[in-house]
Amino acid sequence: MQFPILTMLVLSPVVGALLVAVISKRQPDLVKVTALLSSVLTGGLALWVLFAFKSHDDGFQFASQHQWITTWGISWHLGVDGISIFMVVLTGVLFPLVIAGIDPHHDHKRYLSWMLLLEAGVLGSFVSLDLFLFFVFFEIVLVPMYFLIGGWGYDDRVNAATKFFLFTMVGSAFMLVGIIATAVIAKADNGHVTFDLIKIAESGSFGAGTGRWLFFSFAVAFAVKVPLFPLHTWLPDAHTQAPTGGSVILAGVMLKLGTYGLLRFGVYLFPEAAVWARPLMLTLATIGILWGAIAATMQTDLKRLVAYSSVAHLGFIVLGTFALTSQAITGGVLQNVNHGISTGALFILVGMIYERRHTREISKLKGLQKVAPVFAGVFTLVMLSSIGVPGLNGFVGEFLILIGSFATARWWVMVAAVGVILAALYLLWAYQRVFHGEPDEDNKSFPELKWKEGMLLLPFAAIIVFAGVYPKPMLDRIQPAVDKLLVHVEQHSDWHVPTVEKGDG
Amino acid sequence: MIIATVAPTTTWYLILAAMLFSIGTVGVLVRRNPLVLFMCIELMLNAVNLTFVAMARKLGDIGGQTTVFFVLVVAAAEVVVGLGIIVAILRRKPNATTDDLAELKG
Amino acid sequence: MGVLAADTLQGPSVDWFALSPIFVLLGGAMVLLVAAALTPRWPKRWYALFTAKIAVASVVLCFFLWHRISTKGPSTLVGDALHFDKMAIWVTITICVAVFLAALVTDDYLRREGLDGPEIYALYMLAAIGGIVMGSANDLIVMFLGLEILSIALYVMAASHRKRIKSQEAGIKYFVLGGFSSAFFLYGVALIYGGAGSTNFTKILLAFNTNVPAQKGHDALILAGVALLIVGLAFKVAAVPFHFWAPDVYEGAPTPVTAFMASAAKAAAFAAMLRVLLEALPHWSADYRPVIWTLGVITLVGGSVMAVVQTNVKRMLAFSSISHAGFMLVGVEAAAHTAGLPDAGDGRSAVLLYTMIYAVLVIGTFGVVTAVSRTGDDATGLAAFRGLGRNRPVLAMAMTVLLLAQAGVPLTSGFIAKFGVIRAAVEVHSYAIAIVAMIAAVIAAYLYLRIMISMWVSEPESGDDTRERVRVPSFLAVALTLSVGFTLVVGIFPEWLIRLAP
Amino acid sequence: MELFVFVVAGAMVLGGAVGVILSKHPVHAALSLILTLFGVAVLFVAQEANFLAAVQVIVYAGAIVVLFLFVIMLLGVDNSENLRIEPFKVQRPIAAVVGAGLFGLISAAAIVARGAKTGLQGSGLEVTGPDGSKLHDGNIKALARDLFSDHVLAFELTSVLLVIAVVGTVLLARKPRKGEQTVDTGAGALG
Amino acid sequence: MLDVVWLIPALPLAGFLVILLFGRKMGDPKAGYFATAMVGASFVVTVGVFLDLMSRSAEARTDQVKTLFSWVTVGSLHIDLAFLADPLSLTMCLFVTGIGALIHLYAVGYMHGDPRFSKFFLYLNLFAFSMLMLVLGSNMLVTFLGWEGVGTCSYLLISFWHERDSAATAGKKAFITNRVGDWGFMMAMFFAFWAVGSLDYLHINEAAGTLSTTTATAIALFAFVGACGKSAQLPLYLWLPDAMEGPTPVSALIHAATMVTAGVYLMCRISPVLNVASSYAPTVIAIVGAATAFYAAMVALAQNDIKKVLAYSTVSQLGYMFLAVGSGAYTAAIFHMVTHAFFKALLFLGAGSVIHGVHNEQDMRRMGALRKLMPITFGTFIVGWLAIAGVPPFSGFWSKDDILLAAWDKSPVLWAVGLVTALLTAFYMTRQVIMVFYGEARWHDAHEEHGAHGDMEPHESPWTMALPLIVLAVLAFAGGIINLPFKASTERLALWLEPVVGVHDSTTAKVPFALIAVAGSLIGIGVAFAIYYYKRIKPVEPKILADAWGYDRAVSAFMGGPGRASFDAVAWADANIIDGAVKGAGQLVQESAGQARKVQSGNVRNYAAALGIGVVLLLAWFVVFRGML
Repeated sequence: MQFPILTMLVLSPVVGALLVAVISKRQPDLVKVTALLSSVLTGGLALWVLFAFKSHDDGFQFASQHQWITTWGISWHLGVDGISIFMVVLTGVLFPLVIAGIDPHHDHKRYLSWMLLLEAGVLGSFVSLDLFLFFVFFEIVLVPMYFLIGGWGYDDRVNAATKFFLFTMVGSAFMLVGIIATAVIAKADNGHVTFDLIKIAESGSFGAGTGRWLFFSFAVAFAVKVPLFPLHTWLPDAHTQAPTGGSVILAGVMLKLGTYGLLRFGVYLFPEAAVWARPLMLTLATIGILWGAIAATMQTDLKRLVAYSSVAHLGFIVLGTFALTSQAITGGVLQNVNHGISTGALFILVGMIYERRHTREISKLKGLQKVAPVFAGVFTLVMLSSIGVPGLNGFVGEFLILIGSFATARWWVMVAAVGVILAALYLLWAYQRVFHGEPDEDNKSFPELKWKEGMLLLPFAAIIVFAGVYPKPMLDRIQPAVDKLLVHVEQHSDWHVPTVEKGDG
Repeated sequence: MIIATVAPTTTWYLILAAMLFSIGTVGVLVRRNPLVLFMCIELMLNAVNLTFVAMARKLGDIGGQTTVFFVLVVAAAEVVVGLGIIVAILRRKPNATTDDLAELKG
Repeated sequence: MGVLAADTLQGPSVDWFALSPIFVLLGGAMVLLVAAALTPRWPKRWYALFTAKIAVASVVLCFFLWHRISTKGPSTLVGDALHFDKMAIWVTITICVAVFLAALVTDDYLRREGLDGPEIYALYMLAAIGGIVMGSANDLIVMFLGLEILSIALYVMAASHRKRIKSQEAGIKYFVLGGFSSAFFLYGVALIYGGAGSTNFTKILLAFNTNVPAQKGHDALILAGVALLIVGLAFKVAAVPFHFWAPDVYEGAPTPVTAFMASAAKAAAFAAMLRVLLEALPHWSADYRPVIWTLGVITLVGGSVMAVVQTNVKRMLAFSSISHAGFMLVGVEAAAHTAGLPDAGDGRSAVLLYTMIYAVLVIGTFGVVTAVSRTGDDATGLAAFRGLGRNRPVLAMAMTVLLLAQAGVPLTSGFIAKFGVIRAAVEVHSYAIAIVAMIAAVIAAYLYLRIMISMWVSEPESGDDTRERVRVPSFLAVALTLSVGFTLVVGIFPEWLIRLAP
Repeated sequence: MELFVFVVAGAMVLGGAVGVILSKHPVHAALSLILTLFGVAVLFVAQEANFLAAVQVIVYAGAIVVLFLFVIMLLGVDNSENLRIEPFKVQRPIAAVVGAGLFGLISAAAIVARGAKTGLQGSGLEVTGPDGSKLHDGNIKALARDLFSDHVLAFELTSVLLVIAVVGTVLLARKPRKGEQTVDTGAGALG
Repeated sequence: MLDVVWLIPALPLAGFLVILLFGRKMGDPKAGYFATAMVGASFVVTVGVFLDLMSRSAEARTDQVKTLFSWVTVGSLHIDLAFLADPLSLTMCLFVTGIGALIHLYAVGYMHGDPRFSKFFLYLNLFAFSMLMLVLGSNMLVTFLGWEGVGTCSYLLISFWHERDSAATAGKKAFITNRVGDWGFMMAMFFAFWAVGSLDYLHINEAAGTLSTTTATAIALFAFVGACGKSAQLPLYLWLPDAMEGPTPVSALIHAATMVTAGVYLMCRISPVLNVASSYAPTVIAIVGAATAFYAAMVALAQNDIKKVLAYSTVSQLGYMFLAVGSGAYTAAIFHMVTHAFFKALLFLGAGSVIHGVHNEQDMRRMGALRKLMPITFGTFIVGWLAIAGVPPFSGFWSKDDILLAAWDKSPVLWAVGLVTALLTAFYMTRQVIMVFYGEARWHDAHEEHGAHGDMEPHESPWTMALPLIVLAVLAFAGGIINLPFKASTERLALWLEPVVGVHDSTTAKVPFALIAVAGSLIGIGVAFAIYYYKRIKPVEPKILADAWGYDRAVSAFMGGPGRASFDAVAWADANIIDGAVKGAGQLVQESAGQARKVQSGNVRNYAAALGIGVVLLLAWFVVFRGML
């Protein structure tokens, strides 16, 4: 039997969390080392999966399927393909960095336990190939994140955490009903109830009306998670109040559950409905891009600003997803990773500013570049990546999304691309207010980037540059799965992915 | 003579029982003395008993009458326990009405 | 008119073994009462231990009975008065588990409160008999008696904390409203008896299988009876608008009793509801289904919404219990779609699964509340939970798991329960109520979050450190361990339980 | 003849019932209750339930109402209740609506369904002699037969009920031991 | 040599990386010399590649694509990181690396003593790399990489002295305004990919003939929007005058010689597409170019900041180039781009030398009479002046003449505008020369005002600054020889570029127009002398010109007023309407719960009443609705 690497991947953080929970509070170092080892092990497994992953293979790899709740047609079915592989890797990489590099300041034991459980949940979501299993993981991640925000966040953390939890749960409420309905209705095609994603998607033939309703129920949940305009207002609160580690994970991987879900469950399961819902989703995505950017511009809290920027960035990903062309979707999948890296790094940097100055108010910060040039340099790099300057990672995804979407969603693209201008506006303006100018009394003693902090940021910077210069290895692995998905969409709907005619005559 | 010719049918009894039951219900809603309140519940149970007996006759089935036995026992047990609770309360709060027992609310 | 011969009476045959769980409980109660009356005060914990053992014995017997039903098929007992089927055994097990856990939770509580004695334990066992009878009844009169046994025992227990006037207030409120509603139930029985000619489910079904009232309105008495039966049962399960007693009684009653009430009584009442609606009255399912639907919706919404503004944890959990009742009603509604059909659908087993899971869950939750309420059983405000995460992390963690389960978070039994009923509802295309249920679950989640916040996040306030320290006595610890363990095991490996659910 | 009995007994029943809910004094209410119970007993007789009529009088009038009166005397809660005052304005209108509604709806059901038949055959209200003759204790025998055959389980269950009643009263009536403080501060110090 | 074309951008990139890692260790001035050496080496390689290409036949010069690796490849979209070495790109490379190296050298002197000396060269090398990527890119995306890269470097360098708020603001403004243009560039790319299926210039230009007119027009005009941003044309020129906040070598390199010409380069690069576009497309470009040229020249008349004059002059000259592009005279545009690079870099460096000499004073009203004190600067500046004024035989004359000729072919009106602009150019440059180098020394007062200490006498710059001035002066003087219009064989640039941009046939007689142009220039110079030197005429410098017609202020006012208000409105709506709805839902639950709570009064009779109502409702449903109706 094949080594169940994905199962190991999901379970190793769980084991780590349990170990951490069991170790005595009086041995804080042991706690930390255990947590770190567990997350590094997980990260190692994730990288192993990446290296063993066969590029140009469009199917699910490392698939493993075990009986779970047979009575209800539910199985423990895991697998990765090009769409999920990099999310798995990103998760595997981000967590050790966050665990090693960001200090929660108190109750390390509990913090680390939650962190590891969160990792398991997120990984589980990305590798699940069973609707029920996916829902389990999708929903379970709320709990650790809730406690991380509630327990280690800032002043208004309780409200923010509650809002986060409930808001997301409302979405899930629809999805759960949708999932069950999908399985039940697909019974007619399968002969028996199954929650297996692939079986349902390949055999399920939903009537147009039914499929649209089901799609809607899924889309609501994912739209909240993404978050898509106008369901985004939990995000700024959650981000602002979350501890740095929480924010990094939230922006880095958790929001991606939404975009990933739209692709994997929305488009794959209900191609006809996805095509039908295109105008709506594209419009919301486009509004989100502009709305998020404009709202970001006017924020006075640096972290809130970054949070709103996520709304805008994820709008691009949704735009790409529903443009339904190879480039756009591939770009969207890639952008999931890129956004995770750059926004994650931005949150780390903002967290460092808060550590030093105990404020995130832009108006209270000034002239940091003069006193901390290296810090400012790193910030600049990350910022440029977030703005989408070519040569850095943020650009490739955004470009692919836009160029891919242009063929099928021209007018939306023309408007959405304005978001690129606005991205420069809000980030540069904030940068100017925070880093430029002559530092005032409070900011004069702003400490320079520390060695350890630098080590934390180094991997981010490396990925930012590498993925910007040479994204090909990633694209090669993503694209086959995306193309397969598109073929699936074409087979199950009247969608036709436009091919470029040489010269439009 | 009307009296001689018209025999009350089961329906009459049912309506009488319904009326008794309703009066009992109204009593529960308007009386504040817990003892009287219990009495009203007894009225309701009696209405049920009347219904059972009327039905038993109509159906020619002894089961309805048997049931009345059980209702009697239940009523007795209820009254015993109920009075026990009332005694316990009234010992601590003499002359309390049901309106006075409203500490648990919201 | 039937004429009976006056020969010697031939009583119905009694399958003693099939009734053994009831007899064990009854015998246990009698032994406890008599022995305790005749002997000096028993050593600490013996009463609880005895009760727990009785409950376990009952459960063990149930396993044998289950096996018997699996091999020989279901039957009825004592002159068609009781069902002997898997559902009956399931309910018996659920209630005995509730007795077992409640006894463990009660043990230290009674000593803490200076109320120690055998009576409460005896009442648990006797009430359990009532619950079991309700769940296995094949006759409305038997069901009514079961209901009364359970209810009267609960009235007494609710009022049993002699030192708390709140407890007595709870007792009298429960009693008055309970008496009121059982009068309605009984009236319903009478009307159905009048309309159908019998109180026996089998016969009722038979009566209308052969002679369906053809003329419009001829079944009016039965319909009125159904209405009143539903009132009685809805009262027992605390469905809106028959729920008003629940928060007051849950708050006032001694906490372990509340736990028992929320678990055993709810399980019994739902089992009874399923029996009545599905086995006796399937012909009227089109009539009562909209009612169950409406009750379900307003119960879900009402329970969740009203919980939001509470500050007393026991009250919160009371409203949450109302909301859970709404969920179970969703399952009942689903079951009603297939009432009387050969393919019974999943509604019934979903509800039964829910009752079992919820019973364990809620006793665990109230078990924690018992510990936190401290001497006097009055520290049940949210504030009493402040700092629990710091001072008693394991207890707080247990409470967290239980609350998450109540909220329906995956990998806990609560999720499986909710999934089951929602699935059943979706299978019969009751999408609207399924969505309402899920939204209500979100609203209800808010209150669980509030408790968790209190435990983990809220800073202790001045005076908090002078509070009595929360103790977790060993029996309570065992109960909580079992409860949390069950919650997680079923949450992660639910297959076996789902398979068992009849 | 039956009509006459019905009217008189019905008047007793209803008069007593109205008396229960309208008497200011609980003792008067209890006495009115006795009137109702007697009326019901009479109606039982009219409905061929002779034995039940006797039991009704003995158990209800003889035991239950006496118990009520006993408690009233014991606790001295015999102060009259001012029925003119109703603290909740909507309570009485609701009571009226509920009462009228209940009555109206159930009566309507009874009237509409008056012609309905059931497919079941009753077992008869009286046991006849071997020759089909009417026995003087036919009704009692029939009751007994039913009680110990079809309803034997229910009958046994009543014993459980009575045990509970006994245990319950023991538990409730037990006085707090010396030195025990009652916790009445409903404020809930930590609530 | 062609195979090592990748070395051209790689060398500055290597310089960037080395300085990034070791810059602080190298310090002042080693880092500067190192950076200069890298760009210089790049120049050498460029020359090598250039000679290699020269040696090939004309047909073989246009398709030399050297691929490094596949960059962004998804489905039908193949984008390689590849370089296109053709006459156009190499022409650009030559002057980018050549002038770049000179300016690097100059900066070693200019930036001496700055605390962030090495960082300056870090950015400068990065800029050189980006600019070369822009120029050499074989497809629009690589160009875009460079395009954004130079924009970023421009941002970093303008706000190099970021402690100064104005510098920081100017940097931000440059970046954001450029981004507006980038939007156009992206749209052009998208259209191109959509229509052609490729972003490679070779493919696009090859397929140009098959494009529909609409598509071609869209590509051309969107690209022009991008060009407007980068090359500071109306209405996006706003950022360039502000960009003078950066150190002067930056102004010379980025905002005069190289980066700002990228727009012109782009338009030439896709000239085949422009050729098949609707006829209004080039007309629009020509009009915008002419308008910008004229408008900026007007504004330059009244500027007192030595660098602002040159900045507006740059805008104006870029307008000239677009006039040429719009007129179809791509060679003329490139020609002027090259000569402009020579003389404008020279002028900026001269201005920098002056600023350096007078201790960071930029106001010309506080200069004067510097010709004796700064002879080299003066001498070279004069060359630059005559070149830009269009006095033969200085380089500017030849290139400007080419453009005017092409403009005449397009439309006499455009020609007239160009001519007037030439006159104005001559005028304001003369004004500048007089104010800086002639007249009385006004810098004494200035220094006294500043409470200066010690010897504040203006001084000549060190050799590192002087040498580039001299080299550039030679180029500015003689640069015209690359494309002399006497006969076909002397039009070397046109011949060289013909395979790429085609040839602009003109039958118009050249000489009369040349004479008119020269006359215009001389009139401008003469009038300026009359006003500023001889003071015969009172100078007319309306405020509105100094204020650039109030355009910048109007835009700022719009941004700060309605623009900001609308942004605020969105933020408000987000917090109050969208989040308000969320909060409202929460409150609704809370409030309805509060209401429901009142029913839960604690009174058992109320409960019974509620129960009773429930009973009646249920009964009514069953009996009335199900039983009777």
